[in-house]
Amino acid sequence: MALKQVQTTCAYCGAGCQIMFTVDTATNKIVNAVPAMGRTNQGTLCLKGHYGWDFINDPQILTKRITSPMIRKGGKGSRLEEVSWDEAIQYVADNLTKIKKKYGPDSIMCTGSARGPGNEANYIMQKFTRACIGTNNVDHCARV
Amino acid sequence: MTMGVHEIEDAKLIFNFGYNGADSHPIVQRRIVRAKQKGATIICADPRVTECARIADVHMQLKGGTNIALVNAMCNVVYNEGLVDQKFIDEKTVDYDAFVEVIKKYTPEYAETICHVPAETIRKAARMYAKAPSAMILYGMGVCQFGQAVDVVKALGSLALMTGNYGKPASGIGPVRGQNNVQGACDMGALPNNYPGYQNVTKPEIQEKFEKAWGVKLSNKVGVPLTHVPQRVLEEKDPKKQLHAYYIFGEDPVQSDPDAEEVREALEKLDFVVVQDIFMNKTAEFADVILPGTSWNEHDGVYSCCDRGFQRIRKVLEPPKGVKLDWEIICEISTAMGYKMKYKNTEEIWNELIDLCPNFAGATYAKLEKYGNIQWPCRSKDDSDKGTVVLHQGKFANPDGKGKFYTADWRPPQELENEEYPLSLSTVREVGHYSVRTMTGNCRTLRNLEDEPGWIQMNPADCEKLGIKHGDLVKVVNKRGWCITRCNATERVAKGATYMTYQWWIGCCNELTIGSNLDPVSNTPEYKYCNCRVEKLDDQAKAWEYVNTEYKSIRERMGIKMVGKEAV
Amino acid sequence: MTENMSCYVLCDPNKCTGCKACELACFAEHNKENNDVAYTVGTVTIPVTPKLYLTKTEKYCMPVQCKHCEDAPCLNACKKHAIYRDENKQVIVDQSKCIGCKDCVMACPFGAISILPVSDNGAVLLQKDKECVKAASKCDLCTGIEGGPACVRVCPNEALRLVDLNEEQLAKSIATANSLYDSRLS
Amino acid sequence: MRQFVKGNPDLCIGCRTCMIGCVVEHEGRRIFEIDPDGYDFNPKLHVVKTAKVSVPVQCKHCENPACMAACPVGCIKVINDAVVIDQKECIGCKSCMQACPFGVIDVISQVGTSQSDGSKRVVANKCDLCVGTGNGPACVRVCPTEALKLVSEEAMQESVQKKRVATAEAAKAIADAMAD
Repeated sequence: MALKQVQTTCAYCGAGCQIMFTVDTATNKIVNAVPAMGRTNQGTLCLKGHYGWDFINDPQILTKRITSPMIRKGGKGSRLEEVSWDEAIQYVADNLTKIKKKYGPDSIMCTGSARGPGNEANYIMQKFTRACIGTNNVDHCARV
Repeated sequence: MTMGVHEIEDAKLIFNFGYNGADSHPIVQRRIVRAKQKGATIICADPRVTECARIADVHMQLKGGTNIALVNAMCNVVYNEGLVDQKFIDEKTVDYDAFVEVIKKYTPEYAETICHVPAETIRKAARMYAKAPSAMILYGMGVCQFGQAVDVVKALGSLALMTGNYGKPASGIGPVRGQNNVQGACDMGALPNNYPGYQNVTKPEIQEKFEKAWGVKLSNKVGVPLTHVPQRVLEEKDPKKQLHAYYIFGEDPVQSDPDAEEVREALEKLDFVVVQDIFMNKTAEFADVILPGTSWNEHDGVYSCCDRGFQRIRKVLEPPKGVKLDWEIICEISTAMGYKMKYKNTEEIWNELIDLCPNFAGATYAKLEKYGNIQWPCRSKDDSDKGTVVLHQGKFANPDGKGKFYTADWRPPQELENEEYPLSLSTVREVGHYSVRTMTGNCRTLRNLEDEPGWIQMNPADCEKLGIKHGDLVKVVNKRGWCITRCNATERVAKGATYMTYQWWIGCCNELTIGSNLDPVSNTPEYKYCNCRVEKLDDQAKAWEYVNTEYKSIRERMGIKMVGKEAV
Repeated sequence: MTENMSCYVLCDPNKCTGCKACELACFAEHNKENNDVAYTVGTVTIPVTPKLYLTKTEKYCMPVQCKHCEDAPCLNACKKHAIYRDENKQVIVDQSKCIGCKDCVMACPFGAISILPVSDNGAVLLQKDKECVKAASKCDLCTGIEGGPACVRVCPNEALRLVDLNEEQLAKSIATANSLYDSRLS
Repeated sequence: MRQFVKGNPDLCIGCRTCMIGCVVEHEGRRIFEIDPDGYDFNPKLHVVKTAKVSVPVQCKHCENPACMAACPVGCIKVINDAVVIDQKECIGCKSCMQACPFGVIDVISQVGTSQSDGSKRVVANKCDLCVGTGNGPACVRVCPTEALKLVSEEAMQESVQKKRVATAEAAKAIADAMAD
């Protein structure tokens, strides 16, 4: 076992608790999670912080981790088919471009995410919406 | 929040309004408990006996949907009994007289008829709040998730203004933001009216700055709020305003948005739906394209916690084969559409954005490493600028530097109880599950602790009337939809009111919630009030069979192979 | 008028010398019949288990014992109903019902209860696993014993006395009335 | 005196981190690896919520345990001064559950066991103070608000002694007042 420790911020609420993960780099699995000393959490965690990490090993309990881009090639209602990243990116780009041309940029809506992705990904999403698509139609699930 | 989470435990008085930290942020509730242990006075306004209400010196158990009447009445007492901080009002605020005109009507006796809180209790709470050397207001979704929400926030702000409770340690007003990075998504401009750093899209000088930075012409038209999407798809007649494509990133509106049926209809009608997520979810079932991103623990970055604190997140594990970093996916699509975006890593993105946002400019990765947590505003890259704990010190962020008084008359919720649907229904939080539960529902012990079909919290007297016992399966129904869940008979809720948490597939309360009554400013739906009826299910065995079969079938749709797995 | 109140033994720490005569007398009095404990130490075959506890501070000492509270926290805390109030309003532990859960020890604000071994027939009682039986032990005012509390009787310095507030209160209130009458004249 | 874990309702926020901590401590970290249906989730303490109180409730480790006295097969034993149920010997007769005045004994079914008729074994379950783990009670360690405390014999005696000294001091004040 090759163990390393990484400190990060808990993703389960706005308290922003610091967690220290121990990882087995050989198997790429989390071994342990313990509270770290953060400004807000002072070495404490709640149940989600202590025990909310085993989803990451895709345990197939509630839903399956998505590990490949998928497209409904046969249109609405057809089966989702796994495709390559190149195909998926091009497919999205083509369709969005088509809709933008036909109905204008304000016919497209994008969301950021108040959950796992982080600030940089949100910045990129709103920049994409505003600079590439050309609309301010970007929002996120702040009101949930 | 205008203050820091760590300051809560040093408060002399905490006025906790519609905020249930014990279930939504246990580690913030910990500070409230510590404050109480250190001698703080606690006032709690909540229709339920929450953990905070339980330890409060005064608990105002108001009827749901009457928030502003209660706040106005407290302001009325403070005004009539001369408990105001006149010097603060004279020097640092505007619009006091207009505000007083509104609150005059809200005597505690009048408010009692609306809120069902005894007038003397309102007086007692108002006096306690006004006389405390410093007082902190914490509020949560119990304030925000109503058709009349922003009014209440402003009224609470006015209560703090009239007593001079700003700009000193352990004072002010704190919206304790729910999700881990809701503050961050707002900070980053994932909002229809703001660029990153709360810079308004309608201001020409701001538009010009971003056009220059991004090298492209930008729109100055405020965009569509998320909660308007179903209406813009299903009902909008003006072709220019109709939505045709929806790129959903790290969200599950079918589960989390009100009136699930309406959301499903909208997704079906849209020409093109992209879902970028880590797990299969109910929204992904309507996607034309699914793009697998990375999970928390698989990427680097920064989150903003509820008190404006930037903190690093770090890659703990290598992501599985086949997925891509979220920002990489978006950059590649953008590039394929002709607007080139390319970055080496999150730090490069971060550096671009903090240079565009004066309030974030000083919070470099190097400083985040060094200090661990930086509360914005942090304007200078110099090591000496460690951020700002308390906002509004000296002057307010308004253009004239003054605090603005405002309140409004009470408006009842849109959909009230009636003969057919005699109970009220409000959505609340489940402590062991996060959001739509695709992550925590896949965690073994958290699933063990609470699982389908969830609970509906009801007063024992209401249960008795219906002949149902704690633990019985019941049907909850109103004109928009229905679901099946378990009865949780508890004296912690008032007669006539019911409460459900929103992450269950079977006990899915968003089949019933109301999507049309949005706050006019924040566009937040009225998750906290609609009507419903609870029905007894005579054949419990059959009902359990329905729950188990349905659970199994949804899990199968979500890609779980049920072979060898026991039914729930 | 105040309810009829229970009595209790109170010590004057100014008189107490810490000789422990009270503890031994208490132990002997309660174990005379079942355990053959006489007044000399040589006859004792079982652990010494008093119902009052000599406590020393830096400056003085005294035995601490039950105040027979009117709203007794120990009685209210006991889930086994092993603590009851007798006909004289004294708070009594029925050791045969006690399971040694320690709730009464925690509840008592005076430290007047300890968990101690229980003996019978000259030997410590044993549980199934050979551990000795332990039970809450506290002052019962020597209820049913002739002559009243043994501790009061044996104290060489007359530091302990049985307090009957019903009588004292009456005497005090009469004295107050008298003094009011006297002061009226002046 | 035996030590025990005591919950403080003034500090408890009802989050039930202690209940998961208890299961993880007793099942071991394999819980995060194995099939989620491959183990039982049987906390040895339970958070009770009434209108006035939220607090975890668990075994007091009585000096003369009523459960032990009631057990007909002698499977409740004192190990390292903790009252512990030997679940391998338990016959699931529920006598201990009935005898316990605190309602802190559960009867649970055990995954991976079977009786002659094929049904799972059902046994008594209660707090064992995490005896044998060497880490002390997990519930105390994981509680985010420090609402659980291990009350040791020393702590208990110290607290009683403090109360006795305070009682003596009060008696001194009474004596002085009466002497005046």
